[in-house]
Amino acid sequence: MSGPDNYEAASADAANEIASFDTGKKGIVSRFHHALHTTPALVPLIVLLASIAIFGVLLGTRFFSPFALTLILQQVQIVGIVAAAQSLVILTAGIDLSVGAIAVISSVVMGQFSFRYGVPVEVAIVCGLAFGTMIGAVNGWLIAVMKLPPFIVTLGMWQIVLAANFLYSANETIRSQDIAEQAPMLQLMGAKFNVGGAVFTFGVVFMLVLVLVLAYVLKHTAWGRHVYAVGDDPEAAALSGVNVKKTLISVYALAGLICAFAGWALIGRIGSVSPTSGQLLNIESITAVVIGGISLFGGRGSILGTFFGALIVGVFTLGLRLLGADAQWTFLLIGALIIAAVAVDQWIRKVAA
Amino acid sequence: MSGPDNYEAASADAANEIASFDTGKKGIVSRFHHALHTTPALVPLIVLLASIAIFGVLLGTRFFSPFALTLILQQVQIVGIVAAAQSLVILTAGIDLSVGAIAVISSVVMGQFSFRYGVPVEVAIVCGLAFGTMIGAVNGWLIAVMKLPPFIVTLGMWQIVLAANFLYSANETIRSQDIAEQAPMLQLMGAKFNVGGAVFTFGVVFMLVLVLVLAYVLKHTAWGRHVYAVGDDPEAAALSGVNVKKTLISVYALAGLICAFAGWALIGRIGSVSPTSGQLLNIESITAVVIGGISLFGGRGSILGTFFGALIVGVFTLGLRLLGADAQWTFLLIGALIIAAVAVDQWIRKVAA
Amino acid sequence: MEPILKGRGLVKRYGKVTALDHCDFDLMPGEILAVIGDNGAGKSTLIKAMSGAVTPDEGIVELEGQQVRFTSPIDARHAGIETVYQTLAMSPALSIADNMFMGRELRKPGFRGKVLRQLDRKKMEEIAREKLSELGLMTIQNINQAVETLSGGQRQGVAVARAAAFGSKVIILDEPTAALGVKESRRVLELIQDVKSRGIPIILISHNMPHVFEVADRIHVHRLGKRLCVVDPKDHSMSDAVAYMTGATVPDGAHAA
Amino acid sequence: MEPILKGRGLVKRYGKVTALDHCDFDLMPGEILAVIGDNGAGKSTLIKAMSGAVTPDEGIVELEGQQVRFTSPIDARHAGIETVYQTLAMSPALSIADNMFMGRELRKPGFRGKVLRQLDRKKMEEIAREKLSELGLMTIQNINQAVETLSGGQRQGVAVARAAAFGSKVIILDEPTAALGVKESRRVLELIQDVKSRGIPIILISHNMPHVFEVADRIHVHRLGKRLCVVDPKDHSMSDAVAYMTGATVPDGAHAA
Amino acid sequence: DDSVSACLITKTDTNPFFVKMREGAAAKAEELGITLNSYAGKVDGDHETQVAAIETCIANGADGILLTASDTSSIVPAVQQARDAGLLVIALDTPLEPIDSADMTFATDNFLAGELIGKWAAATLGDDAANAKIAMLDLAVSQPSVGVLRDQGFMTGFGIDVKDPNRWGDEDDPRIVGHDVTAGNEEGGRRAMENLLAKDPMINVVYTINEPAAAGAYEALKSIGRENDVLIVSVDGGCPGVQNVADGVIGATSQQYPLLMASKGIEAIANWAKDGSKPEATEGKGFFDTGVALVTDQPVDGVDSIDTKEGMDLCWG
Ligand SMILES: Nc1ncnc2c1ncn2[C@@H]1O[C@H](COP(=O)(O)OP(=O)(O)OP(=O)(O)O)[C@@H](O)[C@H]1O
Ligand SMILES: Nc1ncnc2c1ncn2[C@@H]1O[C@H](COP(=O)(O)OP(=O)(O)OP(=O)(O)O)[C@@H](O)[C@H]1O
Ligand SMILES: [Mg+2]
Ligand SMILES: [Mg+2]
Repeated sequence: MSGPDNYEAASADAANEIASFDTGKKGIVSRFHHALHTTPALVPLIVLLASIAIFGVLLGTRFFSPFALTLILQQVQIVGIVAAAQSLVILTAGIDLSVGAIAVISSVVMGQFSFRYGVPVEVAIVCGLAFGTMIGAVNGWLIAVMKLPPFIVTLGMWQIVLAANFLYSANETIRSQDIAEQAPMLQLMGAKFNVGGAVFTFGVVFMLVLVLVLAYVLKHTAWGRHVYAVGDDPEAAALSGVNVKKTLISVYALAGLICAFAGWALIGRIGSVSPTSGQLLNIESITAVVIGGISLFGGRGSILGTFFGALIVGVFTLGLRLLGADAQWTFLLIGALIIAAVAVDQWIRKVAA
Repeated sequence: MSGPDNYEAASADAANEIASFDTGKKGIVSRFHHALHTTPALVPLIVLLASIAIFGVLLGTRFFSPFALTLILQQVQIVGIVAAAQSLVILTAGIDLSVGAIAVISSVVMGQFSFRYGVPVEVAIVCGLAFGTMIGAVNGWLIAVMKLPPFIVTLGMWQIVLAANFLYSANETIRSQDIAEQAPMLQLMGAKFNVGGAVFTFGVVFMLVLVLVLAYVLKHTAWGRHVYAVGDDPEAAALSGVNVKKTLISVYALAGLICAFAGWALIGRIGSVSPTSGQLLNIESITAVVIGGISLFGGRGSILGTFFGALIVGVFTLGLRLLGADAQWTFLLIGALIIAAVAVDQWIRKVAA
Repeated sequence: MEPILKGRGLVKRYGKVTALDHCDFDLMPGEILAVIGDNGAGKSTLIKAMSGAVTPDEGIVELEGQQVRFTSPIDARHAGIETVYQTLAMSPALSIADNMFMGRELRKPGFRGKVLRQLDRKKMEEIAREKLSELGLMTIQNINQAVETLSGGQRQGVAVARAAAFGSKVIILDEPTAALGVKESRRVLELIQDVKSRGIPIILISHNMPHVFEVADRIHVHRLGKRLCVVDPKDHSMSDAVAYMTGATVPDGAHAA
Repeated sequence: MEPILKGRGLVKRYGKVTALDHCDFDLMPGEILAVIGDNGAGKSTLIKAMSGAVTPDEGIVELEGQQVRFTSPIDARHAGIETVYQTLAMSPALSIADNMFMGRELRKPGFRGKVLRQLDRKKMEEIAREKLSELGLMTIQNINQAVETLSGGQRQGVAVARAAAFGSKVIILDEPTAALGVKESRRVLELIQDVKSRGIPIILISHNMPHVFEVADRIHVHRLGKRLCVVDPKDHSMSDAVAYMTGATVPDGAHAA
Repeated sequence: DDSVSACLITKTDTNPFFVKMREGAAAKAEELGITLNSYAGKVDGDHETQVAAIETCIANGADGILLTASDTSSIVPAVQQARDAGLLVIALDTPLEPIDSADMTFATDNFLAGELIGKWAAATLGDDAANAKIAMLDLAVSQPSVGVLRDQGFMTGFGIDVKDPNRWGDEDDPRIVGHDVTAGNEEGGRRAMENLLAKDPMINVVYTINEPAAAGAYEALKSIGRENDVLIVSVDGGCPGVQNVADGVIGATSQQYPLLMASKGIEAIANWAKDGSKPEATEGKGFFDTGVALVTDQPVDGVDSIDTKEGMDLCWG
């Protein structure tokens, strides 16, 4: 009975222009700002390059040798792989404290299946990978379906898995020499090759490939977008059609699988299968993730950032040791530098905003 | 020129009733539901009482003796005090990984000031408390003013403080016998008194009083409301007139002070001043907080819940030890029980919703 | 004619608060049904119960005569019900295009899409831009902006564009023009007419009486958690509707159900 | 007469997006100034710049002839400027009363208030209840409900009640009636008149032209990040205003500033 | 009741050394019909858990406690509380401070263990010892006493001035390239070795806190092809460690006997429960020395040693 108030009709020939502002200072600076906004991993990359440059100046060729630089890659490979898994979890606003335990028990399963039960080594490796995935899936199920907080679930799982690891392995190490003789494939990730003086291992290559693949998946597939959406606002994601449960379970299961690969890489790195390794991997991986700029509240950040974050810690650690800081002072300085790295990161973002 | 559309006038004699629903099942059940909604600490309390009952049945008087029950209080006192500090921080959506380190360095400062510099013991204690507060304030400043993520700031601070602690104390323990002779006040918190067969220490009393005072402050003062508001949505809090920076700095500084008290209580509990104690306090306090039902995303939960959370862990630990579970099995079971406690909590809330 | 979407005896309690109190609901095929009522009357809760976002404590929901039990909005979407929630349901950190295609992303054709499962960003952005232009939201300067950087009205426009683009059986709009400007509101009303002309029925919750009376075929008046009455905008004035919904007048034959 | 609140040459950029582009602004003592404009025109950004919620990149703000530089909304509040933001700025988990008194809590009298610093919950709840009743928001069943459990409109009502209760020099309302029902909107308009009669000037952002023309003394038309013109509702029709703000017509004498 | 019960409290339950100690105690306890409850800290240095464990043993009415203390002086009041409650407390492996806080100590001399490998390394290098380049792979930055004793013992044996014998890291002998911490596992061993190699690639002597750390250090050396011209010494005498000595990974290791400590301890508690008698100390020492032996296949003059075959017979896991 009542039509629209006719004043609304006045909007019919509305103009369609949008505010085009005289952006003033164009050129490099503005383009750099834009890059910072669209590529969040750029900031940790800058911090990384700066720290390499500083240590390079301070230490000269002792630091800038192919040996030292590839050494950093080898030292961060395990943390780097685990931090990739941690990134996925933290992007969903979760946290995984059980990453280190999963990596270690997977390596123990690989080793014990080969040596205790005489399973062919390929099968043993697959069993280890499957086992890690399974633990991750259980985490995911408890979090997504039972709606328990990730911190508690993975804290409990950490203790359970670690204790199970010690009970199952009876704390026994499988020696490097025995592995090299009977099941060399377990050490595959430690195999070396040379590229123009620099030494790489398969483990390092695996880490690099993993990071690139995950970066692709997160950016260019629907699953990746869902991971961000779930971390950003799980309720909104559910209302807008994301299967939040499935996404969460798949993220934790995949994290478990990646950790199991880290366990395999661990065998390659230390030669032996040792149930006592990897105890600090959870805190180290979270550190790398946060230095890399991923928000602990989920939904923001990129996996490349995590990779740079892991490298930043690696560069600091080796650089300080080379500068002659003793163990306790190194420990102290790394603490300070972690804060400084994030402060610089924040500062760059602010200046660029 | 144009008045209001007259249809709006029809709302002038609007009725003012509100939906009054026939609530159906009244009485105990509904009143219990209501209590659960208004008192979030009730759920961990139920879990606590249930676990005491179970261990009581399994262990009989070995568990239900005044000695054993007050032993639990003594065993959780340090974690309980530190968890109270952690609760404040987590309510602001932060996290403090440096709590244990602050407690230990404060106790070392108290001890070294008395013994190395011959400062009167009362002054030394005040210095220790001030030192803890200062570290907390630095944390708060970095987080509130420099806008760095709490996880990273306190992770870095943890390493810095712990290393400084080892360097400053030269890893030396001040022996209990010496303290009892020369500065007995350092052990004050360990002083025991008897109430009808049950043994209490000043440290335990301090913990109880602290929890009650903080519960009052959080609920009944403006500052307490601001802590919740900042944790809930810092931007909204700022827009609606809360001084977010001041609130955050005061929270971290207060947390530092409470941790310093925990350091004093630590001297009372172990008798000596030992720079290597308290290494697991950060993870243990966070566990207590989360089992107690405070959300890691801030703004929700109560400090009484934290206290019950700490007691739940204490009951499980003592109960399992008394049952004779060996160390790895105890860890494994505690891991499982942490998950189970939170699952029960979640289930009660769901049934009650 | 049978209702396409029907609710009977729906009840939803939140602790002591009663949001739905044995509420009935009918949406006929091809119609625009407006739902009006005071703040807090339970309108949003009603449509959430119909679209799977909350599970009612009691009562049944029927779609095309079949009883359905949606346990999540995804179920409802698969059944062809598309909803714009009052809270908008967007991921703030993601871009406009990402949000529009959330849960139904387009993949590149061929190997890259099938095997590498690569998203077709260009196509999604194109479609998003097109849908927003239809709504006159070209004041959005950059289609890759994160949703959190949009103004209140721009956000709402994106949500409406999403629902209109994908709804196949029922489209539910909870206060779609609340934050919109005059021009944008008009475009949404046009869009609603447009969707209706495609034969898709629409549920429209709104506090804007002129808009409601302009587009609605029937008006469901909601009060204190239940349907008070259904009025025909051709037989009743805006004043009547406002009087009913605020409780100033009791409609004839309103059974105090 | 000197403006009580004045902005000159305000600029705010968000990366590539320009929200304010050398914008001017004047609020006269005792008046109701409406700000209208398209979605995304920069209205919210303008009032945020005036109330300390964002710091403009360029330009100056003057309050009562004195240049001020608010670095936070608290500064503005201390200067007597009270704002209802479009996002409402409430702590979802806290109660209605807690939110209304956030940052200016009442303490109990005597020892309990001075020494124990105990809050006077009863009094705060009473006042909150009273203010909400004035707005006709008695459909809120429980004053201790967490804000997150309120319906969209109820939340907005609480925010408006808060600003009206505490503003002393300037009250800024960013789309205060967007989610409100007919009855509640009317109460807000009455409240605005009421506040004005107390001599306090008001800035009202709204897309509802009838409301704007009902209450405003002057209308600031905002377009593409700047003030296009200021019109007098007595000299211009709603159609004129809509045409100006959407860019359909260019107002006479509008300097393309 | 008249059944005898005992407690075993170890530093951690992750180090094979303590696992074997527990197995030894369990076997002996079963043989003597004693109930054994065992407890352990979560990590090295977890003192609080040990105190709680002692309290639990008192509450449980145990007859005696076997204890490897994490914090040797802080634990004393708790030990005193147990002794006051009538329990026999025996320190295993690590003496308390003061040593007579416990009723008896069954231990290896960790300083002596370090000294043996130090002497062996110096003798093996002969004249080159004067310009050796030594990497020290220690346990943790908190400098727990076992780590300090072994480290300082090694230096003393090698002929280096240790300065303050209560802490490592304060020496100024240029032969020490540096200290790094390993957490006593392979991973830490490898990382620490790499760090020190980056500092000075010409390192030719490596002291390690234990055999897993030695295995890790070996991997680091192998990766740059220097595994054959570096001397690695270690302490512990676990079976994989002795096997590594036989395989040439480790040059020499000092072997300890945790099983012996544990079974002696259980016997002592059994006797205490039976007739209240306490065990006697080894002559001339404040504690019952369970012995230490140098295991190597390259014996040197002036240092007693056993070969790996004998070492394998005596090894503990
Ligand atoms: N999650 C919740 N928890 C508790 N109470 C709730 C919850 N959601 C809604 N309510 C209550 O249910 C009632 C109905 O809310 P609803 O959002 O359906 O109202 P509405 O009719 O959509 O109002 P509006 O027009 O303001 O959007 C309100 O009183 C509200 O406080
Ligand atoms: N934090 C931010 N980051 C980036 N861009 C922003 C941000 N806030 C606002 N903008 C942009 O600034 C422009 C003006 O936004 P503003 O919220 O001021 O509009 P408005 O006039 O209030 O619109 P509405 O009527 O829809 O509320 C919009 O294009 C918006 O996308
Ligand atoms: Mg609603
Ligand atoms: Mg706005």
